[in-house]
Amino acid sequence: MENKKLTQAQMDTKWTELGDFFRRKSIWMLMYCTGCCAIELPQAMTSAYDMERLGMGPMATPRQADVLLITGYLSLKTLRRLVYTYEQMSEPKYVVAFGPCVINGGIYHDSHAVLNRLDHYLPIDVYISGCMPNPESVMNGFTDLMDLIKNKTAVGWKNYRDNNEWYKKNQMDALGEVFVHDEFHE
Amino acid sequence: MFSIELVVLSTLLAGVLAYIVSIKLPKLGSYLTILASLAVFSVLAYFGFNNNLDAEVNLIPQFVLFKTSMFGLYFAIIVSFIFFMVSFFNPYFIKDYKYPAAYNLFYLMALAGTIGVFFASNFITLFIFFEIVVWTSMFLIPLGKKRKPTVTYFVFSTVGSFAMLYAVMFTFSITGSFDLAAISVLSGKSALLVYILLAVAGFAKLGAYPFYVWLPKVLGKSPDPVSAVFSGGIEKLGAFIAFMAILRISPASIYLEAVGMYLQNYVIAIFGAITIVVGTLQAIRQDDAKKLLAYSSASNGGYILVAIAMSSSISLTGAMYHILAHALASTAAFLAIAVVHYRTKTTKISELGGMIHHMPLTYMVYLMAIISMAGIPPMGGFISKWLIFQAVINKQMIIVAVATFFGSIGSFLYVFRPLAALFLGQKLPKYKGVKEAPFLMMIPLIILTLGSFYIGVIPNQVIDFSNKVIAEFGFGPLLMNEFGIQGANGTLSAPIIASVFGLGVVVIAIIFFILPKSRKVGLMDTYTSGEFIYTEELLHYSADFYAPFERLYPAKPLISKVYAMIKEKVNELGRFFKYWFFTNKPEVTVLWIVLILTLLVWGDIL
Amino acid sequence: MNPVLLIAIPLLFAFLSIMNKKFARPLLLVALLLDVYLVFTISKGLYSIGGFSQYGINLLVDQYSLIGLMVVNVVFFLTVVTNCKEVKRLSTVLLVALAGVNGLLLTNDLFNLFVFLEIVGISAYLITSGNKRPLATFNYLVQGTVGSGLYLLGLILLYSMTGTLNMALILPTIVDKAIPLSNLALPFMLMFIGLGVEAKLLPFNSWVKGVLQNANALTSVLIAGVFATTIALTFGRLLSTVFVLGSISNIVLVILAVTMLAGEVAAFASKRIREVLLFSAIAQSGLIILLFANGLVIPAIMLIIANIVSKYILFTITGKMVDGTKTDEIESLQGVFSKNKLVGFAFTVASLSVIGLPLFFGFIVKLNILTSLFSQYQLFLSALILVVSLIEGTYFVKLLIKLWYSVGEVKTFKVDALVKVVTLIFALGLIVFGVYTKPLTDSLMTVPEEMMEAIAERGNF
Amino acid sequence: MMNSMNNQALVSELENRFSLLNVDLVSESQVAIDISNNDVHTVLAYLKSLGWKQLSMLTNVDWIEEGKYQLVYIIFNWDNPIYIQVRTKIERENPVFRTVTSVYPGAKYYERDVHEFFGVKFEGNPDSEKQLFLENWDDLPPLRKDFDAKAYSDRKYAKREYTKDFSNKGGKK
Amino acid sequence: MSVILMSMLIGLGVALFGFTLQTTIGGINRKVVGRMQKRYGPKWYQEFLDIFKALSKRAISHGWIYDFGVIMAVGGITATAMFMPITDSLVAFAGYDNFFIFVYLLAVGMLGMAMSASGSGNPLASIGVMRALTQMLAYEVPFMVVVITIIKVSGTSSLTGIMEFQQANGWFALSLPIGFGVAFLSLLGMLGKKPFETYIAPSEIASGPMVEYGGKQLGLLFVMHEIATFIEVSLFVHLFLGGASNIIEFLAKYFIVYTVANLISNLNGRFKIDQVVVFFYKWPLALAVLQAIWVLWR
Repeated sequence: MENKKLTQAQMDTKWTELGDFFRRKSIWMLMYCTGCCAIELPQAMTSAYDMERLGMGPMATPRQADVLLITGYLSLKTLRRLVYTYEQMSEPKYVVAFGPCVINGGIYHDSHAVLNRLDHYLPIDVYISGCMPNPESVMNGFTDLMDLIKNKTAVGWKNYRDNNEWYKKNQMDALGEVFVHDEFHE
Repeated sequence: MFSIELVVLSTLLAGVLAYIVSIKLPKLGSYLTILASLAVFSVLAYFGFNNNLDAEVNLIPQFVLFKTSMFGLYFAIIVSFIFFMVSFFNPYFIKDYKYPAAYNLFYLMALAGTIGVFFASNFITLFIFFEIVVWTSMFLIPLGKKRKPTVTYFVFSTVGSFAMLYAVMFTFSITGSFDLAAISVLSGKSALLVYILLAVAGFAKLGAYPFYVWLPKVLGKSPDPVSAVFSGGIEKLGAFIAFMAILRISPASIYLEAVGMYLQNYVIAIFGAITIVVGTLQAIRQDDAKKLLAYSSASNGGYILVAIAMSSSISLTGAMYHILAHALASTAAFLAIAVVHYRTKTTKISELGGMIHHMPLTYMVYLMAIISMAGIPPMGGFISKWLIFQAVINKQMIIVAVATFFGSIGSFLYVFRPLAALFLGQKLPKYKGVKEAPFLMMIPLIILTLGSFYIGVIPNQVIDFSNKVIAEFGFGPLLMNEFGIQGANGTLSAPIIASVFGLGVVVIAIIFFILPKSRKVGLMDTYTSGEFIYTEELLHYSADFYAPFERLYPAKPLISKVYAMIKEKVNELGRFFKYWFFTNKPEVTVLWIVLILTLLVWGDIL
Repeated sequence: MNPVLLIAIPLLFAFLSIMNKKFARPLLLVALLLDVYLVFTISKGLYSIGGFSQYGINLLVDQYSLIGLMVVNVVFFLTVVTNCKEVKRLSTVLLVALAGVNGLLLTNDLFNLFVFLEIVGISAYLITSGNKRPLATFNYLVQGTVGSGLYLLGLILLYSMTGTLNMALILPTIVDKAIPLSNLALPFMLMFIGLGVEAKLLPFNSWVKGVLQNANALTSVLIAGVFATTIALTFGRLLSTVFVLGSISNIVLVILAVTMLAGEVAAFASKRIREVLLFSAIAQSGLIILLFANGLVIPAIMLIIANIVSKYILFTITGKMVDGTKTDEIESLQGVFSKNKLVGFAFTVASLSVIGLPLFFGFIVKLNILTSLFSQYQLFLSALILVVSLIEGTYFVKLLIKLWYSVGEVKTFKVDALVKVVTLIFALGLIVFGVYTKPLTDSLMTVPEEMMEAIAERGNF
Repeated sequence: MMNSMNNQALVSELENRFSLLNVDLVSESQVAIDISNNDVHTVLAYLKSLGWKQLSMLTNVDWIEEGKYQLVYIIFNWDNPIYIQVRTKIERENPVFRTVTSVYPGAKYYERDVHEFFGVKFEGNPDSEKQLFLENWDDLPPLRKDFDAKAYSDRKYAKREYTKDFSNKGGKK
Repeated sequence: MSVILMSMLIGLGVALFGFTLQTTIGGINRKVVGRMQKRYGPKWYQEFLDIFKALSKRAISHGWIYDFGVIMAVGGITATAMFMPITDSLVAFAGYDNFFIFVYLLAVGMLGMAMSASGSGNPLASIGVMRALTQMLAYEVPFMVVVITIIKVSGTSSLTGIMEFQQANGWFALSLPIGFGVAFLSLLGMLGKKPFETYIAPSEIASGPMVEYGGKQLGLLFVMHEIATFIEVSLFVHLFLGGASNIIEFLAKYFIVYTVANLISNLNGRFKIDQVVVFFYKWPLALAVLQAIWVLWR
């Protein structure tokens, strides 16, 4: 080993690799159930499937959480709150999307209130299929997320950070204004 | 050789000079008060320590006799130091007083009075200077927001001083002398009466249970420097008299072997305990920061009383130490609140918020002050509270112990309320232009903080001084090896605790700064469970801070209703006499004359 | 110089002033000046006029009456000087009053005392008629005459028992004839009540409120200051040298204690400044007579001096204030001192001295009273005095705070320079005497012996 | 009070009092009556005095073929558990109706809701024009039959393009 | 001076030992609770993973007081842990391990966290801090009364002294049963376990003071929580279960006490804050005072 001292970049990668090991083993999900698929999460926590043995547990606030679960259809108003919460989460953060409604609007594709493509507005790392995916598929989704973290491809938050303007533009097109000012939020 | 009489006279002279000067330019007058109090403090400290303060009196015409004692010197140095520290604030507050010249005069006269009290050699001198302090400090109060508290203060202080006068005269009628040692000659019933009366005097001045009602009113409404001087300095007169009453008089009474104390000392301890509990409960619910600190000084007065009542060398050192620590801490806290008042014109906690962003230095001073007040290790308050706990446990006084623990934990609650609601929290837009405290105000704040930090880490010097003081009352010194203080059932080494605390903080700070830097984020960008909130007031929690706890006990203590009723009774009696005896009808007089004569005739005489 | 001039000159000038009204006031001033000069030159001793040693008019001048004369004449002169305008109409009456006052202080004959009492009473009625309250003056007239009538009755009874009217002889004859105390009770009680009306003791002082409530500066100072002091001094002389309060002492003590308490408590409950001051005056006089009744002469005299000085300051300033602002409600007088600080300073010093705070003369007086009371083991009485002065302190502080600090708009009143100077001198006097009272205490030391010595000589002159 | 009165009695009671266009006994605990526009307020006030204190629901049905809106007031009586639907038909083009807040103050928000989703204007209810649920909505009121939600969705929200066509176009194999 | 430095190092070792001990036992307890709910429960080192994961994330900061408060809190708590005796022989500062140091240095930790939580500007944090302080007022006084009895009976307030006393004449748990019960309740309050978990209440105030912490601040506060739990439980062990003469005995007692507390907490709901205050000032305080009077004044 000619230059014993590692360059700064190498040091950083060392840190991130070590970090990834821990981030993979203990993932905290944000208790924010945006849609109907959220009903499947309690089963994943109870004794049959026991999400805790994967190191996963619910956390109350976005600051503390690592993964944001978007469970089910995503209405216009919920997306505004979601973008605000997503930006409050501490890096590196991941998004897991449940069900078809997130992919192409699902059964609500023709509704005036539901968005058809979530990855246009927020970076998604893992999709879990099934209109209300059963707990096994939920657990599979989480293990997929762990693998993604392991081979460092769960980089949704980096994309969001790098091409932020594209995401912001899309959000403005769909929502009009993300931080809404009206009679109830003067 | 510097005579005490010279100190007292020169302070009075400085007062008159300040009056004359500040008729034209008040600011210069207040600078004069700074110089005068500096002079007094430095003279007392310098000459006092190498004890060549002489006490013979040749200028003051009559009655007044001084004597130097370590006991008096200890109090004099503390109080003059507090006056000196607070006087830095005078120039800034002088312009919104109605009579600035009178303020400077009375400020220095109060100082002279307190010095006189501490060095008095007989009771008449003590009473003269005690009364001077009463009426000069009384005239300082109405310069603030309200006039009414002045009368309350006068009534309670005069009750105290008249009780003392009666005791003094009573001892004179028995022993024939006014000397301070005369009261220890008494015995039996008369000793008990003098003991009670002097205790009443101490209670009234210290703000203990039955007579604490004036403290929040006066300290809440009087101008800020005055309330700081009251809580830091003038309250210590009560401690001085309580010391004399409890330690010098030994009335015949039953000895309770369960608590190892005489009955009357135990009663004083119980009153002290009640003061602690009532003071803490009331302080927790106050919305005005100054009233809160007033109740806290009442509760700390309770601590001092409990410590004196136990009268063992540990508890007395604890009392002396607590007087010093409380004086420094509560004056620093009051002055910090004075800075906030000076900048934002209000001390209501519910209206303020986010002061740390405007005045971080004042925040740090207030933080150090409340650490000392709550009795947390690196600061002075911890050692005095530790000593008092050692004594309480040693005497196995359960009820008083419950009250002291409740007080020390409760003090943590009420000192934290202004810190969280007034200094921290959201940065309210209405205080946008508020700046840090001006430089001259910063000096005393920093000195006071360093002072309480110093006595917290290295207690040796203070304990040596208080050992000398206790020796005067005939108590053995507190044992000190070079690190630890030998308590009743354990040793405490302040420097080790402070250094270990420092080490812990340094280790964690290193870890903190190794880890990646965190991203700066504004205060409004917080978790609001998804809701969009744009106004700071909505996100600032400061109004009724301990609401769930306050619901458990009544707002107005019973005792203040009793006093209101007494006042009403006196008024009624007055109206009764005016109605019956001062009418315009002459026949009433004739009726009374006839009545008295018939009484005479009907009597056994004829 | 013979002390009888003190009485003769004012009477002479009174008759002269009746002849031509124009010279009345200058005559008054001259008479006052002469009297003040005379007071400082007369020598002590017993003087009888016209050789009737047993029955005629005889005057006694000793340390006690000297001090009384000095104080009363000086204050009388200053009152007249400071209220020149109002004096114009009353100068003859004032001359007569001056004669009566000097007579009361000097006389050694009981009947003579009654005569001077009547003179002073009549001039007092005339003076109070000035403040346009006819009913109050009438009330004062009725009670005054009833009082002096009772005094006369008591005098006659005493004369029938002892056979002499000479004050110095009464006590020795009582001792010689060993008259039983029980039948002495009635005359002394009657005389006590007679003087009690003038000395404003509780049950007999319903006239005080009417008279002093709307008196201007002159009348209030005269009634509450000069006349009250004279009556107190004569009452004191009687109580210490003549009266033998055997069995009636507890009735007397009760009356005096109740007076003190009632005065203070009534002042506490009243809302107008003049009312506060008059009730406090009643309480003070109650205290003075109480001290005399207990035989404490020196504290009583010191209290009288302190009282007359502070009453002078308080009543003059209040009179000027009420004339200036046309109201005496304390609420509407708020902050009145902020405009004229000097007068305010004098008023504050006077009230602080009345309360008895250190650095002022009142404190030395209170200290003296308490030490002497305690040396007599009067525990309950001193407790009462302390409670009473606590109440007194409260309402004075409440008054001061209101007068210095205003909430609403502030009324102003003009005070001419002379009044300011005089009140200021008196205020400074209070402070100086408060700090350095040696000269005063020395002059008072000899008073009790001299009084007793007059009796011891069995009046042989 | 006439409680525990079954729906037949209630209907007959209403019939002889008001001119009911049509009556529909939906079930044991539900009655529907149709009345003309101008006596809606009197009927509602009368029924309220009878005990139907609660306005459970105010909604609107869009009969696009007839070109009519049908306002439905569903009221409920806690003592006599019968739901009454008071229906009335109003014009579909610029629909306007008087507010019933004088009878049922709770109708304030229902009218606002109906206005937002159907465009019905309610005179006398000052803030019925304000936005309630939809945040800055810029199109036709969405629940009107002639509003094409799919077109709106395609226009506003990005759709996911699929290269292969998975729809089986009318069941062809 | 070298002795002081040596004992400082031992102290740091004790603090580190305390942290690792409590984190492992915490992990084991999560497994035990899992087993209780008929599920596997996380790995035993899950707590370590959580803490290091939190330390590795990139945090946000609301200003200097937000960071300074965290440093002061964790520093204070580690300082307290440095004084804690493990067994009667293994103690960093022999003779200076006074009971009151623990009570008051714990207060420093509480003050640091409270300060930085209020400094974060979130009202939920301030409410959480208010509840934590009120609860401290509730559980502290009965605990202190019981401890007085112990100090008075054993004659010394240093923990090693109390340990020797108990080894000599029987555990206080047996000789002062009422005190033992009251102290256990206060322990639950101190640990913030379920019946008295008013200030971390996730459903009501979104984990109270911890609402604005993420990344390294959150990790450090977890470290603080672990060390504080270590102090409180070992304090309880030393005061009531006769301390330990060797490490194994200490570990066994520590594990039992913590597990029992944890199991109890997993069966309970959550009190409202004024219920907690009323609860502690009714029976526990009365019993503690009665016992004190009975033992001391007899």
